[in-house]
Amino acid sequence: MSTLEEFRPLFHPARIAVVGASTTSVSGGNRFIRNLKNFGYAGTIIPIHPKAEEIEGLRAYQSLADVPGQIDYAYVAVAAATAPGVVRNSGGKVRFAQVMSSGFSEIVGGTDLEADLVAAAREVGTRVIGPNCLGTYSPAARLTFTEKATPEPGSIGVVCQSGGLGIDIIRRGQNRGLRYSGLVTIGNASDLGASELIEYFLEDDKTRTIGLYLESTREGRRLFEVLRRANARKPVVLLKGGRTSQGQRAAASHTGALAGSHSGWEALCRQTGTVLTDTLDDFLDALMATQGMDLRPSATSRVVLFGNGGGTSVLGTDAFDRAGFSVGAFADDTLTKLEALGLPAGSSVANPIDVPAGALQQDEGRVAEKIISTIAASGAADAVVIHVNMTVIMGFRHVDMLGNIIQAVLRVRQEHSPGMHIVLVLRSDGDSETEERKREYRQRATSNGVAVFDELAQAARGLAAIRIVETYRSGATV
Amino acid sequence: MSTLEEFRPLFHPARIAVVGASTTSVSGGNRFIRNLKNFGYAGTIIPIHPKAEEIEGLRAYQSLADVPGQIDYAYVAVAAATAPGVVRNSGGKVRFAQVMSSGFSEIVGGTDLEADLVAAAREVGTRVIGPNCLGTYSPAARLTFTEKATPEPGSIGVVCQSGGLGIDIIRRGQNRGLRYSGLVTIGNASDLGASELIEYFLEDDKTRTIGLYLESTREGRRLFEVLRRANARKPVVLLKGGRTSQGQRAAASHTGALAGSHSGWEALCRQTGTVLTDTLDDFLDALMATQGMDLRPSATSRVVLFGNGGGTSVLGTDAFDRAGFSVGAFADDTLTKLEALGLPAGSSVANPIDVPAGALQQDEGRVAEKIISTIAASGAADAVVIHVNMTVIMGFRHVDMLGNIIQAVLRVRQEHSPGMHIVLVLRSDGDSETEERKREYRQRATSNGVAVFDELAQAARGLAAIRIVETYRSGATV
Amino acid sequence: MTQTLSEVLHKARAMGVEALDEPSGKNVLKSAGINVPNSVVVKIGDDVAAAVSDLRAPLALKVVATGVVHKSDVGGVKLNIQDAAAAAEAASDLRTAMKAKGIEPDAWLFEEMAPRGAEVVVGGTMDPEFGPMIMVGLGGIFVEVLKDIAFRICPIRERDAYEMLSELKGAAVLKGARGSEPVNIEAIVDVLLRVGGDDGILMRGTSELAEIDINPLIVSKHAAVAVDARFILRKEKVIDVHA
Amino acid sequence: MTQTLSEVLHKARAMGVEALDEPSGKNVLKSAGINVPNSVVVKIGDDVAAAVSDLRAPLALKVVATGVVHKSDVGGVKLNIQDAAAAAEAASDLRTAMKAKGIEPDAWLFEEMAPRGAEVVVGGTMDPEFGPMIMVGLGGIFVEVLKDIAFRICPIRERDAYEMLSELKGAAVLKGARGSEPVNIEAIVDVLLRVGGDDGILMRGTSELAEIDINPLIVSKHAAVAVDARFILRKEKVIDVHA
Repeated sequence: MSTLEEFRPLFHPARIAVVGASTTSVSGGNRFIRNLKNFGYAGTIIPIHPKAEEIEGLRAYQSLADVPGQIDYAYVAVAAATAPGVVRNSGGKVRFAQVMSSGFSEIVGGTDLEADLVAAAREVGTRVIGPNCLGTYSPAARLTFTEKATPEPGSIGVVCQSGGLGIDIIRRGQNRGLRYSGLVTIGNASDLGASELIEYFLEDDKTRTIGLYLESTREGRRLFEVLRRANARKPVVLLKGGRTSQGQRAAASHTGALAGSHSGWEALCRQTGTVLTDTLDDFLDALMATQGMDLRPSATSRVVLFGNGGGTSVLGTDAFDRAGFSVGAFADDTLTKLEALGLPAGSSVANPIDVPAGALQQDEGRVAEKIISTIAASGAADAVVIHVNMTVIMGFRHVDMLGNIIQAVLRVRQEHSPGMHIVLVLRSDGDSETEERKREYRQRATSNGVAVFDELAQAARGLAAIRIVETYRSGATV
Repeated sequence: MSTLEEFRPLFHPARIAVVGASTTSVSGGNRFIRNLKNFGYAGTIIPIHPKAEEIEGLRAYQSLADVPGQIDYAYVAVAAATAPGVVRNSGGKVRFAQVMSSGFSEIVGGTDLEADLVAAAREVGTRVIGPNCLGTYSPAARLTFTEKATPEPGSIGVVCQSGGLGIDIIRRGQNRGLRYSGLVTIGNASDLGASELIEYFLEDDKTRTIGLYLESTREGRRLFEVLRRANARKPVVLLKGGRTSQGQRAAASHTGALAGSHSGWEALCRQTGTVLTDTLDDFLDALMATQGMDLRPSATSRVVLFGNGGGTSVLGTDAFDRAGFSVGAFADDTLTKLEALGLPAGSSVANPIDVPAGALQQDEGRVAEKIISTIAASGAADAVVIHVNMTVIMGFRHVDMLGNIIQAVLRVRQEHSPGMHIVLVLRSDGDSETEERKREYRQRATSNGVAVFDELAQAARGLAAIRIVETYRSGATV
Repeated sequence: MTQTLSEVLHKARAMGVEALDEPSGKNVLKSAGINVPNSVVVKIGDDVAAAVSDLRAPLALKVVATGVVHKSDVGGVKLNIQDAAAAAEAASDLRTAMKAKGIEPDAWLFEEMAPRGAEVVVGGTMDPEFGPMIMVGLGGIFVEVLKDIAFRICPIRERDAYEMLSELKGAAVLKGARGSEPVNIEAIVDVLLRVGGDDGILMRGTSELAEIDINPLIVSKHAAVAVDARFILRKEKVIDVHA
Repeated sequence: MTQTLSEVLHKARAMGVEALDEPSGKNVLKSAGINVPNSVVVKIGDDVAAAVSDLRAPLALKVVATGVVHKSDVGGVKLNIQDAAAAAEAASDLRTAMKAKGIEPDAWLFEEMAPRGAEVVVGGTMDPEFGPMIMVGLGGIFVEVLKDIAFRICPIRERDAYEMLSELKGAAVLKGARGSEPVNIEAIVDVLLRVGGDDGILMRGTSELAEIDINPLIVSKHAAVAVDARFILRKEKVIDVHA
C-alpha cells in the first residue's frame, strides 16, 4: 500500500467513530461531533457509548467492535486508564485511532500505560495518534477538531506535537492568509511519529509546503532519513520547542520529551535544507513566504525595498542587512529610468525607494506599477519588498491605491515570473478601522499567492527562509 | 531660564502661527489648523499669508513680524528656499519655529540652505526644529500634527528624527496602550538636537520614560554627556536607524545622517543604561515595559510563567532562556502550596505553570489570583508573566475570566508592590472578534499600569529592557 | 575494514575496556585511511634505541598504560626527541616518573612528530535522539574558550563537511589568516568523511562506540595527521542504527 | 602631564610628522603612568654595548626610523638578545638589513623584554559622531580573526573598563582558561583609565590625535606592560571636545 493510500483514511475519513461523547454533558466528544457537523462533514459519524442508543442525534454503538464495517478514524477522548482497552476491544475495525487523553508518558508513572496503548494498537492492527493531543484538521474532507477553522483547503501540511499550538497555527495562520492541506496533532507520538506524516505530505499533490512543531522525537534517525531523502523538494519549516535547556525541561513535562542535544536539531536542519524557527510568529511567517512563492533556482540575495516612509526604509534596510541580504544601489541606467518617472520632491529613487503616499496616488496609484516594472526589467533584484503604511495610505480615500498596487504586483509577476520574488508588507497602526482594511487587502493578496507580512523585519525573515531552501536545492555550500 | 521654562512654549504653546496654509487648496498648513481645532486646541491660531485676511476662518497676518505679541510656536510648511526668509523676517517674535519643508541637508546641494536657515534663526533668537520633519505632539496642550491621535496624556516623552515614524509611534503606540507626555519630530536637527529635548523630558514631572528614534547626531558629545549625567534616573529607550552599513547609506539620503561608527551607539547605550532596540515593534515593547512598571532595586532575573497552553509554555520558556532569564523550578514548599490548590488533570504547577483554560474558569477564574498570590508570597519570582490564549478563553463566554485575572494582578500588585513585576500576554488569533476583545482588555490593563504584550517572546524582550535599566542603576557590572 | 573495526571494538568491550589504548585507536584510524604518524610500540624492557631506528626524528614518546586516557595530564608524554639514544633515555626517565605516580606502563609508543600546521579537533558522539553525530572544531582557544564547534548527524556528505568547516567562527585560520599558510581543507574534509561518512568509523562503530575524539589533527598545507585519538566504548546495551 | 602631552603632540604635528616614533610614544605612555619596558635609545654610531649595560636581558632591539610605523613588517625588530655583546652585533646586523631595504635608521631602541603574559590590545580612535573612543581586545586571533573587541566613548569610568573586558568573548583567557594563570585584570583596567579616563591620554590629546594603538600590552599575573605603541596624529583641522 502506498503512503498516500495508507493515510487516506486519516485525511479523508468516510466513517468516523467518536469514543467519549456524553448523553448528559458536553464533553470533548460532543464538541467534536458538533464541530464536524458545523464544518459540513459529509461522511458517517458513529458515537460509541456503553449504554446510549443515540448521541447528538446519531445512532450510537456500545463498542467499536459492534460497529458494522470499517472505521477510518476514531476520535478517542476517555480517561487515560481506559484508552488501551478501547483500542484493544475494537475488533480491529479501526484504521486510525487518535487518543486525546492525557496522563501517559508526559506524567511521572505514565510510561507503562502508554506502552500498553501502543501494544493494544499493534495487537489489533490500528495506528494510534497521540495520546495527549487534540485532533486532526483536513479542510478538504471537512474534518476539524476546533471551531472557527476555515473550510478553505490550502497547500500547507502540518505535523504538530502540541494540540494548543495546533489550534494557534490553524487560526492565527488562517487570519494571516495561510491555508492548509492538513494538520495532525501528534502529542506524545507513541506510535505514529512525524516522519510518516511527512512522507505522506511529501507524496500528497495538494501539499506544497510542510510545517512541523516538535519538542522531541523517538525516531530521530528515520526523521533524518526521510527529510534527507526528500532533498527539500518541498520546503519544510520546523518550529522546535525546547531548544534551550530550560525549555527542554518544560517540554519534558508537556509531551514527555527526550533530552536530546540542541546541536542535533540544528544539524538536522542544515543537512536537509529545513528552515528552523524559534517562535510561532516566525514559523507562520516562514510558512507564509513558502506558501506564496515559487522558489528561484539560485539563492535570493539582492533585495529592493519600495514604499512610503523614510525612517521605515532605513530600519527596513537595517533588517535586510542583518538578515544577510544586499540592498544595493541601482545601476545608472536603472536609476535614469526611475528618475524619468518624475516622482515629486521628497521621493528617493535610490534603493531603498522611498515615495511619499501623496506621490503614490498619482495616476490612481499606477506609478507603483511603473516602478515595479522598471525594477523587474532591470534584472537588478532577486526580490522586491513593497511596504505600505496603511495609516497614511488610508488618508487618501478616493483612490484604491493599495488595490492598484496588488494588481500591479500580479501583472508584473505574470510577466517576469519566476525571476523575482515580490512580497507585500502592510504596516498597520493597530486601529480597528485600519486592521479591517488590512484584513481585506491581505485576503486579496494572499488568495492570489502574494505573501503579506506585518513589518519589514518579518519580510526579511520570510525571505531568509526562502533563501535557505533555495541555497540547499542549488547545491551551493553555505 | 530653566529648561522647563525654556521649552514650555513648545509643549504648551498659547499662540501658534501657521506659515504655509492656503486659501485655495488644502495644504499641510490647512490640515494642521484643522487637526488642531479637531483636537480641541484652546490657544490662539494665527495663519500667516501674504494676501489673505482670513484662512480656515481665522484672522491671518501678512508676516510673522506683523503679528502683535509673541508667538510660542510657528508651524512652517513652505518651499525650502523661502524658509530661511520666513524665519529671518519674523521680527524675533517666534520662540520655536518647526520647519517641515524638505530639500535641505538630506539632499545633495542642500547643506548651504540649511546653514542659512540656522543662521537666520540665530540672528532673530528663534530656535528652529527640523527642517524635514512633521511636527510636535503634546496631548496635554491639545497640540498635534496627525489626526486620530489620542488626547489622553501619558508619561512617555519621545524625540523622533523621522516624521513618518513619529506618526507610527503615536498611533501604533496608542493602540497598544502607550500614552505620551510629548513627541517632537526633529528631522535634520539643524539647530535643536535630541539632547536638549532629552534634558527637558528629564526635568518634566509628567515624563517617566524617554524614547528616541535617531539616525545620527551632530552633537554626539553632548548627547553622551546629558545621558551620562541623567544616570538612567528615567528609563531611556533608543531605536537607532542606520546601525548597519547599508542602513547607514539609506539614512544619509533620509536625514543627511553622518557616517558614524556602529560601535559608538552601542557604547553610548552601555555607558548610560540606555535600552538599544532595532525595530519599531521592539522599541514600542520596551516603552510598554518601562511605562507599566516600577523598577526593582536589583536586576530582574527569576521569571515565573503562568498561563494556558503547554506548547506555548515550552516556547515561552525558550524565549526567556534566550533573553537570559531563569525560569527555575519552585522550592518544595511553594510547590506544595500550588498543588494544594487542586488544579485538574492536565495542569502542571511546576514553572512554567500550565493550567488549561477549563481550570482557569473554576470559581469564576479566581484560581488565577490564588496562583499569583502564592508565587508573590513565596518570593521566588522577580517577574510573573501571565499568558492567556484569547481564542481558548473566549470559548468560555459566561465567565469574565480575563477581567478577573486583571483584577487579580492589580490586587496582588498592590499587596506585594514593588517586589515583583507582573505582565500580561494576550495571545490572539487575529480574528476580528478576538482582536476586539483583546483591544478592550488591553485598554483595561494598560490604563491600570499593567504592561501588555502580544506574545511571550515580546514580553521577554520587554523585561530584558527593564533589566538593562535596573542593572545600570544598581551599579552592578554587566 | 568493517571486520577489523567491529572486531577490535567488540573484543575491547568484551574485555571490559572502557577506552582503546592509543596504538589500537591509531590502528583503527589507519585502517580507515586516516594518516597517523609513523610509530613503533616498544614493550617494557625491549631495546628502545633499536626499535626507533627506522623512525625519522623528532620523535614523541607516549606512555601506553591501561586506564590512562589523558596521557598529558599524568605527564606521560615527551616531545622533540632527536635521536635513538635520547629516545632510550626518555623512556627510562618516563618509567621512573610514572612509577612515582603509581602507574605501571604497558609499553612505549614512539611516533614521528607531525609537521607544523593548524590544530583541528574531530569528534564523534551518540545523540539520544539522532544517534551518531560528528563534530569539528579548531584546536586551542577556539574549542576550549569559544566553544566554536560544528555538528552534523552521520552519515555526512562532502557538502556537509565543507559547510561544517565554513560554519566555524575561526574558519579564516584555515584559509591562512594572520600571515600563515592556508591549510589543506580537502584533507580535513577527507578525514571528516572517513570518520562520519556513509562508510565511516561512526556509522560502522555505532553499536560499540560512545565517543571518539581525534585531538589534535594537525593539518598542514599538504596533509592532515591524527596525532592523538581517543575511542571511548559504550557501557549500555548495543543499539543498531541500521535496524 | 597635560603640558608634556600637548607639547609633544603639537610639536610633532608642527613638524609635519604623521606618527610619533616609538621612544616618543612610550614616553607619552610613561608620563601617563603606564608601564613601559626599561629602555635606552642609542644613536647610530654610539657604543651599543655600553649603552645597554644597565638593562636586564633578554632584550629587544627595534629600529627607530622616520616613516617606519610597522617595524616588524620591515624586519626591524630583533628579540631575545642575551647580553651586551650580542646587542652590539644585533644592531650591526640590523643596520645592514635596513640599508638593503633603503631604510636609514635614526636610532636603536633597546628594551627589556616583558615577562610572559596575555597579549592585550588597547586602542583609541576619533569617532565622527562621538569623538574620542577607546577600544580593548585580546591579541592574536581574537582581534585579528574574530574581531572580538569592545568600544567605549571617552571618558570612561572604572565600571566601563571592567564591562569592556567582560564583554570580550575571550574574557575567560584573562581569568586563566586552559590552565594558564589568571592575569592582573586591575592592571588592564588601570591602563584603560589612563588612556581613556577623565584625565586620560585620549581626552587630553583629542585635538591632536587621530588614533592610538598599544599592541601588545603584555599582562602577567602581576602587571601590564606596553610593549609597543603607535600614536597617529590628526591631519585635519583641530577640534576641541571641551568646547
